[in-house]
Amino acid sequence: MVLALSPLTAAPNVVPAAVSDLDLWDMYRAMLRVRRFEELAGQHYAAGKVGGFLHLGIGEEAVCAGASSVLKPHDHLLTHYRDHGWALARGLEPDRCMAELFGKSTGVSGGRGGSMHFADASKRMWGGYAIVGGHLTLATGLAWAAKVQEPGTIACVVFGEGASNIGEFHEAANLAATWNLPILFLCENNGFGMGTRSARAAAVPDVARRAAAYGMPAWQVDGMDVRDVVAGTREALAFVRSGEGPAILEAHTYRFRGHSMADPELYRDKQEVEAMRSRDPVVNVATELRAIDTARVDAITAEVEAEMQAAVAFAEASPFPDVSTLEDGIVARPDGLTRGVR
Amino acid sequence: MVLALSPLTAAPNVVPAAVSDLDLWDMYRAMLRVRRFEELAGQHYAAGKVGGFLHLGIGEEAVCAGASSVLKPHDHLLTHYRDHGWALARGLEPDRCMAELFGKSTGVSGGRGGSMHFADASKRMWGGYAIVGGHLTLATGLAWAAKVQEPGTIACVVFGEGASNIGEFHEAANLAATWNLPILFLCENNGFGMGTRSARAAAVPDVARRAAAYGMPAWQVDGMDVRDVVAGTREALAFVRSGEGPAILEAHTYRFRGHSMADPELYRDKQEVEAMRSRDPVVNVATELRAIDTARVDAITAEVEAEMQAAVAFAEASPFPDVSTLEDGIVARPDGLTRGVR
Amino acid sequence: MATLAAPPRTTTIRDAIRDTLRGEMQRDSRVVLLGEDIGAYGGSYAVTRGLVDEFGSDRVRDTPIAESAIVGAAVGAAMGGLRPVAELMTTNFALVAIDQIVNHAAKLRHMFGDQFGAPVVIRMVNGWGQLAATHSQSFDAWFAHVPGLHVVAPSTPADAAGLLRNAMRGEDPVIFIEHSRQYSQKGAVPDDGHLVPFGKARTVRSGRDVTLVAYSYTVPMAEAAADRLAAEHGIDAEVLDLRSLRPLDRDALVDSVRRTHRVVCVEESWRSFGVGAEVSATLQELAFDELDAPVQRVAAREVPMPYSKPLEAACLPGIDDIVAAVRAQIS
Amino acid sequence: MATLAAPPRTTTIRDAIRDTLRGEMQRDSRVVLLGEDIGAYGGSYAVTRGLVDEFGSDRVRDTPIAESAIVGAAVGAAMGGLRPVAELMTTNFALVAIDQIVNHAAKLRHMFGDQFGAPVVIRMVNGWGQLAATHSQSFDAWFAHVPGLHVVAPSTPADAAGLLRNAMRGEDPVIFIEHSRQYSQKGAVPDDGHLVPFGKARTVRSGRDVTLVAYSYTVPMAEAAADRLAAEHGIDAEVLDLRSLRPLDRDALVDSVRRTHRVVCVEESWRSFGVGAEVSATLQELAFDELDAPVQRVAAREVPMPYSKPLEAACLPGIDDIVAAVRAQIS
Ligand SMILES: Cc1ncc(C[n+]2csc(CCOP(=O)(O)OP(=O)(O)O)c2C)c(N)n1
Ligand SMILES: Cc1ncc(C[n+]2csc(CCOP(=O)(O)OP(=O)(O)O)c2C)c(N)n1
Ligand SMILES: [Mg+2]
Ligand SMILES: [Mg+2]
Repeated sequence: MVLALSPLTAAPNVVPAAVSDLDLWDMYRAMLRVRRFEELAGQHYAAGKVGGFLHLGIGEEAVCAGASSVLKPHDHLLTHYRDHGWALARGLEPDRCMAELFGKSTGVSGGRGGSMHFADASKRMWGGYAIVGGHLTLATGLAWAAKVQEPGTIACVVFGEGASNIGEFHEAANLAATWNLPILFLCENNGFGMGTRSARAAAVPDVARRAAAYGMPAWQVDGMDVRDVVAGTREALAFVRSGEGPAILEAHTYRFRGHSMADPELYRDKQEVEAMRSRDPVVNVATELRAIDTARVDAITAEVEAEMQAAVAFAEASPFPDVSTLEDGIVARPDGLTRGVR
Repeated sequence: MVLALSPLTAAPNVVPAAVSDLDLWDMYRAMLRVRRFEELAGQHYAAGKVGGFLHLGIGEEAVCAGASSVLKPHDHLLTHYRDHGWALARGLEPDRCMAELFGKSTGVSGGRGGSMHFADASKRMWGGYAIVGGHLTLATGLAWAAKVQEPGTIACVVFGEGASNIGEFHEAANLAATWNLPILFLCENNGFGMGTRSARAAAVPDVARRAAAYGMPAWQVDGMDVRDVVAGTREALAFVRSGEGPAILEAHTYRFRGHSMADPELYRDKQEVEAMRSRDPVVNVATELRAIDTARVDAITAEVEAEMQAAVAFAEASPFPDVSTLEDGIVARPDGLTRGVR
Repeated sequence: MATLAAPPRTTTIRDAIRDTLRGEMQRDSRVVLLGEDIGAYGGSYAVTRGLVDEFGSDRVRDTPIAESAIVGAAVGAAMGGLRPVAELMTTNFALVAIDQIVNHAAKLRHMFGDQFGAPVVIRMVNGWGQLAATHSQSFDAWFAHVPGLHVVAPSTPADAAGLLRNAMRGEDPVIFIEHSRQYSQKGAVPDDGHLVPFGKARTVRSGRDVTLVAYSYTVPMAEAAADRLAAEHGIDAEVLDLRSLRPLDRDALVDSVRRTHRVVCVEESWRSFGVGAEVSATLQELAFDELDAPVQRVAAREVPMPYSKPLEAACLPGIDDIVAAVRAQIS
Repeated sequence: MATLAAPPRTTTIRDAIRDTLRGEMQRDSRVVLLGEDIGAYGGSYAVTRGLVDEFGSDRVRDTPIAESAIVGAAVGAAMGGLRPVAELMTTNFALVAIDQIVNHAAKLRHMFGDQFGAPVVIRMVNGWGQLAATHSQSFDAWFAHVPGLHVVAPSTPADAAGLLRNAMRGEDPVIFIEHSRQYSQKGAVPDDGHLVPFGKARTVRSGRDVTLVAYSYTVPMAEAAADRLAAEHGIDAEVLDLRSLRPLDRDALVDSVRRTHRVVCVEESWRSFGVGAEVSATLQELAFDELDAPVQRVAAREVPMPYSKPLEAACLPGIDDIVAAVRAQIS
């Protein structure tokens, strides 16, 4: 069920989710790729191959898979640190993503970024960012550049509901609305910021309901249902792309794992998580598709498995960055001149 | 006309402004004191006696005079840098306020603060602050302390509509609403942040309309009409004092002078200012009262004049702080121990 | 007549901090804690674990992700009579709150003519561990630049307890710097009244040949380097733990250099415009004729910290670097 | 064959900056300006006055009061292909945007493996004048601590033009520090192509007895002090204008001290952990044996700047202080 909220009053309307043309097989593959990538990442974290902070989005795959299928390749994309799914759905190679997790020189960010900082500028995936809220204003800048230089291109910025409470959200939303920028604020509302339930951190926990403070429309979707995500993204993006200004899309979702690998999960019951597992977006689509063609499900599953195992092998086989390169690429040139100038 | 906005939908209701018990004579005196203090401050700025940034609130006196009359002495008050009126209405001595402007040791802040930083902790006027928005979260802290230690006391924080666009406003409003703090966010909406008209800086220029994003109620009043201000403040404060949570009170007002003494006012027509002068809150009340008792108006006017001239004389006669005290009062003690401990 | 002090307990820095918070909360009902996930979650580094059960969620307050509001609310609450201790999870997030720290907390007392102050403790965690560029920083030298702040950084459980208690009982804002890799370090902690006043360095070990100036996580590094220098090179190094960066114990620095005539300063942030620069400048101002060799700085390479393990290791100062700096100085 | 350069014009720093902005905007349609009140109001210090009429409000954009968004949007726009110049009105307000500067602008290039950078110029104004504690600060040493940033501060119209042009044509974030009390200072400005690459100090005047290290507003102070030293005390002072704090021209510092053997560094911020500390540490690291006296720092008193005129004057470093520091060193 997609709810559309008026820019003036935040009053919701139910919008029919018209996605009859959606290829659910594609969606299954897209979601499964993310799921398996992350499960393997988690295993290799436990094995000491992956370090630092690792934030898995397991349970939330319908959001990145569904929304990304609606974005155009020329659209700008930025996400928070929970970025693996968005990177893969954007078309970043699993090999180079896994290599990034392993800290290898073949990684998407040359091993400099790690899990939280996947980027591929050639695909206009401008990166995952780890200061909560910080990338929201960067997105306004990208949207501004797009508006000036390439009408029709929009910026999509992904963040958690927890990030909507920091000042940066307010400044970004207000700037985008005042300047009428083509930007989709896409909120993955998984109900928690680390261990804090959204209602304990926000007086109005539904981020979509805050859009009216900026005169923006908003759409709310069930983020555990890829059809809903696609339907809502289509509506919201159509609005943004038309040049009428920014919008908020809020997907209610749930993470099955801890906030990061270090999370003791003292703040929620195991039962709550178990209950939510009945809504697993990957499992449920698989079940639905198996009823149509089991062999095809198995084939996709096997292909994805092979692809992800190959990514691990690639990451393992890749070299670490050479320590002599440590100080490369901090600034283009210390004297500030453009590269290549003498 | 007072508009009350619902915390859920921001839908406005007209509330009857029931202030039949208001003593307009008191209000006239209160507003005139502020007006004359500031006019004299401006003159002495031109004469080089007052330095730095001087922000006059001439035209906006109904807001501080009206709202302050509803506050209780035990309530906490913080304001932005346009603080003279609030300080005087709070009961700070004009002598010591003028001395502060002159940078004298007898000033309310010992000459350390100047125009932007009048404070008197004994009167719970916690100061004027000059980083736009910065004091809004301080106010949440004071409200929190009040809630814990002295139920019935509230915090009132005064800011401009321009400040509502900075992140700090969002963080303060959300924290106050989430923690259900007794705080009145009092916005002096004078239509400009420096030279920027509010609609060019905010997608939703009416700050009251943003209260719904925090589940707060809001009241909107005509800030050029002291009756309206009093009526709205009573409504809003009754809500806040009842412990139901924070609220926004937005007073639409206008400043007749430049943003500060340095403002060339390139951004607005002289005619616009002249037209607004017909709504001068001090002149209009004076006219109304003259119809009742001219002699009494004259008497008050003369008393206020004498009081303010005495303030200037006091400021002139006071000594500058001794340079030997420069490093006093930065921290209580360098070793961090409490004062008086040996 | 001497009072009988309770025998010191052995505990970790984490527990020393928690015990001090608990003790002060029991002693003074005005003490409140606030920060992200310090309650139900137990604190990112488990420092506050259990306190919410003991004192309730009114005194141990989870906040929204809004560091500026955390510090601002803490400062305002301090003005209003509470004694807040704010946790910023990591120092990196202090950047979004730094206006509240520098333009508000540090200013109030002086700017308003010493009418009131902001007795607030702002705890923040330095550290690293493949956390990449935005999560591996420290800004110790920045805070130490600002009048109106106290800046302290313990390296032992005893100092963690004593400095924190001093901070919580004081009248002004304190930046209390912890280190994520040091929480489990153990040591003896004196009884509950133990106070460590700010501005006094601690001589960790005495030596004749060179002074290693360190603080926070670099203190155990300096100690290890001193061991190596003694065992492998016959060099007798003194180790000085600054403990407090503002005020800085200039007397202790000068005293030590009068004896050793050589100094190596060890810090974890970028080398230029860091803590070592101030130590170096101070020493040559106050003890120019005592220095037999230039003060050496051992610090991080000037790179946004990379994620990849070998790169990160190359970025950070290590025991080898300290040993090499000392040997370069002495040979 | 030498090309004929246009003869230098005499202009103020304010006009030099405005002319450079205008010239680059004419040359490159990707250049955009943003900031509070830079359009209709004309800029707080009138630097951008008139540009909105010339280039329209799409290229000269007034913003809400939201410095973090100003810097964030500028950085994002730079990623997206524009060439933004952001104005922060005063350095004090950089504190609410410092996370965007340090954790975003400075990090992007390296953190994402050198795929893209943030070619953005962030103009901010230091200064004072009875503006009190929160409006009289500079944080030059802070910015200079951060890898990934260029930090420059001109003291003449020629350098203002040349450094700004270099900044606007470069590929990385530049902190461009102006000074409110220097806008009307006049000087010759070379033609429109004039570039001043970062990292090169400028010898303002040569001397034999002592080097005065300065930058921004302290350069004219140092020049005045050098005049006095020559006239009244027969001391021949060299004046070095750093111009760039990151990168710092360490070679020029060493070169100069090799000739003069004495250094006084003049800066306007608080003394501890400031720019002078780095200058001092650098010199004793790289030219220990050349120093005949400790490097002296002349800086502000460590006080939140008071409003009252005599107190403010006592806080700030002055020409007298420079003269006294030199004389103390030489006697
Ligand atoms: C400014 C800042 N404060 C705190 C943190 C620590 N932190 C990292 S993720 C996170 C929770 C974010 O929650 P949300 O935005 O809902 O995203 P989710 O993790 O649920 O996907 C916190 C508090 C941070 N990275 N940056
Ligand atoms: C963080 C910050 N940014 C910018 C400024 C400069 N400044 C001072 S007052 C002001 C305008 C504020 O407008 P508003 O909040 O509407 O209050 P008004 O002056 O109209 O009363 C600005 C931009 C500042 N002091 N602090
Ligand atoms: Mg979340
Ligand atoms: Mg205004």
